[in-house]
Amino acid sequence: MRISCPICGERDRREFHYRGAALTRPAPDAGEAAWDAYLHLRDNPAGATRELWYHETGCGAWVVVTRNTLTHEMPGCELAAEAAR
Amino acid sequence: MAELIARTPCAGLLPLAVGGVDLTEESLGALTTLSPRRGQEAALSEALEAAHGMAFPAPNRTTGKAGARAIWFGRGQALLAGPEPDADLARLAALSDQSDAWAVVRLRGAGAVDVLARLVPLDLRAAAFRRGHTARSELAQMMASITRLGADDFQIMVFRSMAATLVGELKTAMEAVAARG
Amino acid sequence: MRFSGWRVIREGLSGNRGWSPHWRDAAPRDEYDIVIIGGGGHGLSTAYYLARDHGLSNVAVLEKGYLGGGNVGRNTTIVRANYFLPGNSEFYSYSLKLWEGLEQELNYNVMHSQRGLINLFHSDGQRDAFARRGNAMINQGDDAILLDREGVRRHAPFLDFDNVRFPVHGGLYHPRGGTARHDAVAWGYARGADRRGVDLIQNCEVTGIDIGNGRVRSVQTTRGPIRAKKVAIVVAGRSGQVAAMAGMRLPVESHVLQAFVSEGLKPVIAQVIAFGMGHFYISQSDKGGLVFGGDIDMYASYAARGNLPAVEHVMEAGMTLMPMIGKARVLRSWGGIVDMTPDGSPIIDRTDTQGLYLNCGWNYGGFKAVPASGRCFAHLLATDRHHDAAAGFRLDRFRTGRGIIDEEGTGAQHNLH
Amino acid sequence: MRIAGNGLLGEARQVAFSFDGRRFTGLEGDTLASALLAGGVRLMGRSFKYHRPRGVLGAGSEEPNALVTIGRGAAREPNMRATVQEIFDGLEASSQNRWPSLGFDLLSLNDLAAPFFGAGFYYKTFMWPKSFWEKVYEPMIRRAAGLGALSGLPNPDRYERAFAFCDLLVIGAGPAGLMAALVAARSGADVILADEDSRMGGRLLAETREIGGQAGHAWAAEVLAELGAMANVRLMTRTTVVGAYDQGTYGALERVGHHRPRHSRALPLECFWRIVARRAVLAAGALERPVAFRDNDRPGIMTAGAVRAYLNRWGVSPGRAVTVFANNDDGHRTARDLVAAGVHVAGVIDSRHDAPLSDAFEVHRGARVCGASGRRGLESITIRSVAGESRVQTDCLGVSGGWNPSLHLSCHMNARPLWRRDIAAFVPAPGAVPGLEPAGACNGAFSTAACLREGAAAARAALADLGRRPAGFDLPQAEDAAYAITPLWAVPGRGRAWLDFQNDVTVKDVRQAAAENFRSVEHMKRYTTQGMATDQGKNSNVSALAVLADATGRGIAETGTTTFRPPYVPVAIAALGAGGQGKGFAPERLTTSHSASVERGAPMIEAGLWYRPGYFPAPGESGWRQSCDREVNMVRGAVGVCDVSTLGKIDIQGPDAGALLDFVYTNRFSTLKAGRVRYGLMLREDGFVMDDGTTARLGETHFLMTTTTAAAGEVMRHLQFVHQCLRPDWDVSIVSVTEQWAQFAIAGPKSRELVNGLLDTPLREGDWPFMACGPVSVLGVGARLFRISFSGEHAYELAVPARFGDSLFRMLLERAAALGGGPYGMEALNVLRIEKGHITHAEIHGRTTACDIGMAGMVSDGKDCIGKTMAGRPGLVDPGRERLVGLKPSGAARQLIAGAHLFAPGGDAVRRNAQGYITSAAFSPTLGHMIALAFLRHGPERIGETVRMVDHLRAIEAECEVVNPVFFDPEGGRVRG
Repeated sequence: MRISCPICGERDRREFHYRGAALTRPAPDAGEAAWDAYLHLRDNPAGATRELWYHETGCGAWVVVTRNTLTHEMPGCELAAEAAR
Repeated sequence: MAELIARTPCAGLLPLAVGGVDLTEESLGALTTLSPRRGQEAALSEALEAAHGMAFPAPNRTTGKAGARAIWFGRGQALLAGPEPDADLARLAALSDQSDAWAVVRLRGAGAVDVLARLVPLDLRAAAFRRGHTARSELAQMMASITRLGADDFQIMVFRSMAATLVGELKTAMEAVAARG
Repeated sequence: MRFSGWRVIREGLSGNRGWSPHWRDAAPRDEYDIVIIGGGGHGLSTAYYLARDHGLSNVAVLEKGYLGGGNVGRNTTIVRANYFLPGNSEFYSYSLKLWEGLEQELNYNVMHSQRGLINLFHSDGQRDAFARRGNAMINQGDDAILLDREGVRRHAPFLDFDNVRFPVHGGLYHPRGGTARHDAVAWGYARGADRRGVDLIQNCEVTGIDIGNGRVRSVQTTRGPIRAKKVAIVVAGRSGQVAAMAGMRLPVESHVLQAFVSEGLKPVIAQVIAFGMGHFYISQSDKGGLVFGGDIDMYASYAARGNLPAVEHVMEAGMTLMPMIGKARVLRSWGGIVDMTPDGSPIIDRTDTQGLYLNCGWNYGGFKAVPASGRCFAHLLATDRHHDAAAGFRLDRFRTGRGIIDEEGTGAQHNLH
Repeated sequence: MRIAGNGLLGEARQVAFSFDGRRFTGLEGDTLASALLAGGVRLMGRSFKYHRPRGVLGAGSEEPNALVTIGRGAAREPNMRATVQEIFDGLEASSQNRWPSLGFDLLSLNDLAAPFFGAGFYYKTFMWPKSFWEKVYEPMIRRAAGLGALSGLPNPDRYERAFAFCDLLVIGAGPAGLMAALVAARSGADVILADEDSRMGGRLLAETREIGGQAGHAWAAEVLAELGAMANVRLMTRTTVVGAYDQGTYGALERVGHHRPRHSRALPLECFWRIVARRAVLAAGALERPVAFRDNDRPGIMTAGAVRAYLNRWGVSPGRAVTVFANNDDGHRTARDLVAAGVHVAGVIDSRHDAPLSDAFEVHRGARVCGASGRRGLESITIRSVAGESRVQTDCLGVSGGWNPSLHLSCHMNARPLWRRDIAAFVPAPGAVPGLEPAGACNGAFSTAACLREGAAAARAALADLGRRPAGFDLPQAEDAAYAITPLWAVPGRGRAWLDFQNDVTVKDVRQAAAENFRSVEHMKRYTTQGMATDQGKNSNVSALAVLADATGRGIAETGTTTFRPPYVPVAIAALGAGGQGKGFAPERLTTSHSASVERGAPMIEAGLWYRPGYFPAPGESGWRQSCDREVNMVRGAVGVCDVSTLGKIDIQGPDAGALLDFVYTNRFSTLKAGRVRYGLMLREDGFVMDDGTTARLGETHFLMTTTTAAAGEVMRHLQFVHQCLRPDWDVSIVSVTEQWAQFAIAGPKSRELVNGLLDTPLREGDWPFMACGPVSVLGVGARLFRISFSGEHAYELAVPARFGDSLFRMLLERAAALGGGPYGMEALNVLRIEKGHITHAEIHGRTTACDIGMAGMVSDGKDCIGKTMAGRPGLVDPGRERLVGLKPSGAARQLIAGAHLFAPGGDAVRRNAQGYITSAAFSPTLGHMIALAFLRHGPERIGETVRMVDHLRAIEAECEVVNPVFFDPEGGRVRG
């Protein structure tokens, strides 16, 4: 498996650390349901998903990868810092 | 009066020559990571040019030359290798002294690419990874900075504490490449 | 037909022509009391115990592929009761007791082999953690023995004790741990359920769950709609999709876990051995193959196949731990889709929809749970009360923080295991 | 027997080897199988279940029968295919799965009991009495099962792994692969051509067909010479591509050393390649399948294509009177080639009524082989046709049931192959593996011309994808005969007809499985073990499927196939895990004081990837406890030195550095004054404790964070996550500086004296209060000094650039000795911190909250931080949780031990009564008794109560008093003084 880091180009998956679904952190007072959803509940799609990876032994960038969980195709990868803005 | 004695990371481990490949320890001088402050990327590059004669490197590239080189070192970061950083740079970037943090070795000779191909998951083909190119990657599970200095000439950096593992892994690969003839 | 050695001989003498189907191929009826979605180990055992313990046989098991084709048919077959946190302890202990009579119960040789399991530790800190675990096992009434280095050597002299990155300091020995023949477990329960009147329906995929007034009404399938008073979701890696048909989001992420088997070899590893530093576990099957695995690939996936970094890591762990297996060759690898929960422990619970029940979140350890999971889930389905042994597996524990069962201590949030 | 003038080995060197102790001579270029056949050996192995005598079935890696053990001692290799193993001088091969000998095997008694050993018999018996499974049945089964044996000794050989990159990977160097590689290479693409065989050419080496007017093998040699001279081509012989993975990654196994005597230990035996290819062409050819008939497993019965391979490539005829049994035209070529070589062909039996006739040999049209005799070597076959049954004397029967494309790699990403009725075989589904194009026989194109055509076309398609213009080329002329086949899977009749040779699965077994409702192909496979042998069904799956389809009244396409999964051929664990053996499993991290510690005899113990000294034995000390007690007393009484460089150090700089710290720590750091240090607690977002440590403010916008050794990497990742994903607007940089500094704790009443001896400007009384920090000069070297303490003593941590670490450590020890002090190790460090109630990851083990460790007050009210919201969940603030306390023995038993559980006094030590557990325990030389840290329900509310500690494992029980976890100097006078 190879991931196209926006900074380093295509790299082996072994350089990356996986975190999971790319979600927005709720406000501290968003309530129990919002926090439960952020931390625990997952769409867990069989298909396209947006998820966070960390180019740990590469450039150190957190990236948002668009990936298909059925085929492992990865049509997109952007810097998390830019995606978050 | 007593004096503290400096010891290099690979002291007692190198040099090493196997087959046509040499492995030596490099002393690059001062090593300083430069992390530009927000919005100061261009100014930092200019200041770096003015003070040390090289621009801030683009991702996966180096600037400068032997003795004074800026090596791209990860997202938003370069490693100034050689001179002590000009004090002016601190206005534009966070500076961290890393002069003692890295074991730096040089792998040279026909077969150097084959040796690295046993340890590093990088595309090292000449067209993809040219002289002056650099990469942050891993070498046998160790975070590494790898720079191509010539056709069969690479600079490899890993954390100082792993110097012995680095040399051990390279030596094994050098022997295996040499044994194939 | 009752199986026995005499039967095998009698049939052998008459050309093996008298064998009959182990289960019927039932056609779906319009309505059942209980519809179980998922014909894997947990679904089949649930069906079996519904009929056996509660006399409920107006039950259908709907399987989209073939029976036992999911994780029960693709795992490393380890059976153990060496958990230490309340919630898990009593459950796996109960499951192991059911295993210990399973052949006779099912009249099916599932080859449950209590060959012993050794968890190795490699530091004083790990020793203390395993001591806590071992004491918890004995508190629960199970067996555990703390071995020192020499104790481990007596069981497994082939481990590398001398020239290894993480030397073996000792191990926690669980004599009643072992393995079983995975497929036979699914088939044995299928045959048992079938004989008690349960309809096992293969090639029948559920495509929708109909809910009215907060109550489950029926399921839509590729073989037509089926009405049901109660619907049980037992679909492991597919839990997210099936629950979504009922409008639910679950604390579950599906991942791929690879496992490996080597070519057949003469007996060389007697027990099950687990390597604490390297996410590696191994046993040798009765056919002679080394059966082993490691950690999940660490990315969400439904592809049921993995990638090389995870493969290589497993093999490296094997090589550092027991370098005598180097010349064994990996014959086959496979990937299962495992339903990972935030705390690494399962869910057996009701849902907010009346009549809809959930059994999922078995992470990478569902095989050994099959007997107790089915029995406890059947109890919940039949009586609407949690079975004592599985009372901890609540769906709301993440929201409330009460009763989180985080054996690894890596966190009650996803992808920290 | 060797046929003079035949084959491609020419005037090869003679090579001496042995098989089961018998000496043989072969030719360089022989496989063990070809050399043994040349030497007249037909019996080479025994089957798995019935221990039936077996000879070679094929001529490739899919061989199910001729599995042997190579070598001896630790280097011995079980289950090597005689058909792949090349011979070399001194090669020692032996047969396996037989006792006492290959010729006479006692377990062949199983064969007589075969009626009782049918499909799945073991699921139906061996259940009584219950305890007999582990004691009697299973050991018996295990001993009988298995093929070869591991030596039981550590692997003595080197294996390696490597990465390679290319534009186009061509898998297989037969006509299709060669053509694809040639077209792509001439067009300038980087090409890797990988082939399993020791010599490239594929079937061109085994056939007598011509290409472009010259012998096929000569054409191959010409193409290979051209490719070999090109800089953009890498030829990888003896390299099997074993797996297709995501994004164009392929796994490949190269056999580097198996074919030569081992002169150099440095030479790897095998190399496992990770090949990253932008495009790939699968040109893996096809495998011939047998036909099932009674006793079709006799030694001497092999595939017709294998007979041609032995004849045309190795110049060996596997028999003197050869027969052929076919259902297609291809089998007839075997007879023609044999006749041309002067070998007697005793007849061709073709099941088709319209089979072509020949002048050179007798063709039995519309006939079938329905039996074979000759237990240890074929003697005759029985033929059945409309005319009745007849016997033919023959010592070798070549069977051709048609060809199965080697499409396995195309299934590695879950695609199912498609059934093609015209060739009675499965072919790869289009687009099965992204970027992989099948060509030639593996795609169902069986003529040489079609292979060349498809190879060229696949290369052109790949070039177009790569944006390269294909160079011009001419397709050479070659035979383009249609492939005519009428399927025949199994010859009906009495007796056993084998499908899976190695696992002894017969037609009857498959039919019985179907009768027992194992009708799904996966059920049948699992119930009968069909296709689960070392060939993974390459020789038998399609036939077994056809038998199952017939038994269940379905078509083959409807019945479906089982899944092919990696690896294509079995791969040694040592190759996949190369480098992991011994210390290679993980990098070793050494501190700068490592050598000095080792010189002093300190046992070095693993701490994460680091090594740290356990203790420093003094002369006359007999065990760790003695040393540890002395070191603790030394710190409490004088001064001790300990290397703490392994703790993570993270440089955090920028205008928003304070904001970042406030967000990741529960407590506030933005208010910390420059030149001061503060202890911080870090939570995971789920509200449980992640890590702790001190952070120093070095300047207005400059902080230095310290993490625990174990969590350094995790914390770095976490900080980057918080910055990049949650607060990218913050102007802050986060850089690890762990390795820049060698840092030493100097602890004890005489610590200032020791420090002052080294500082260029000594500290004065009142300077550097507790938790102060700043730059200092040590013997002219810029350093950092922190007044912090883990031991509870007046202490400092002195950090110098790592190059001076070794020197400073030695100097500190020398000067400490003069003050009655010295080094201390992890054991003493642990005792010191337990005495002070300081936590480590033994306590913050991932399941504890700030409240549990008595630090609820550290969660600042006035700000948000990671984990704060979820830490407020009801289950995390329940006072009934197990919370941190100290324990000391209060009864007669004085021993406390980590891992023990806690119960109310008098309560049974069972789960329902469990109230907590001990995380850390030690003998305190300071206090003169054992002390422990524990988690206890309602802990802090129970100070003064008595609890019962039970450790079943080590049979230790003690009454303990619940006490404050800070055992020593709870007021902290020493640390401040």
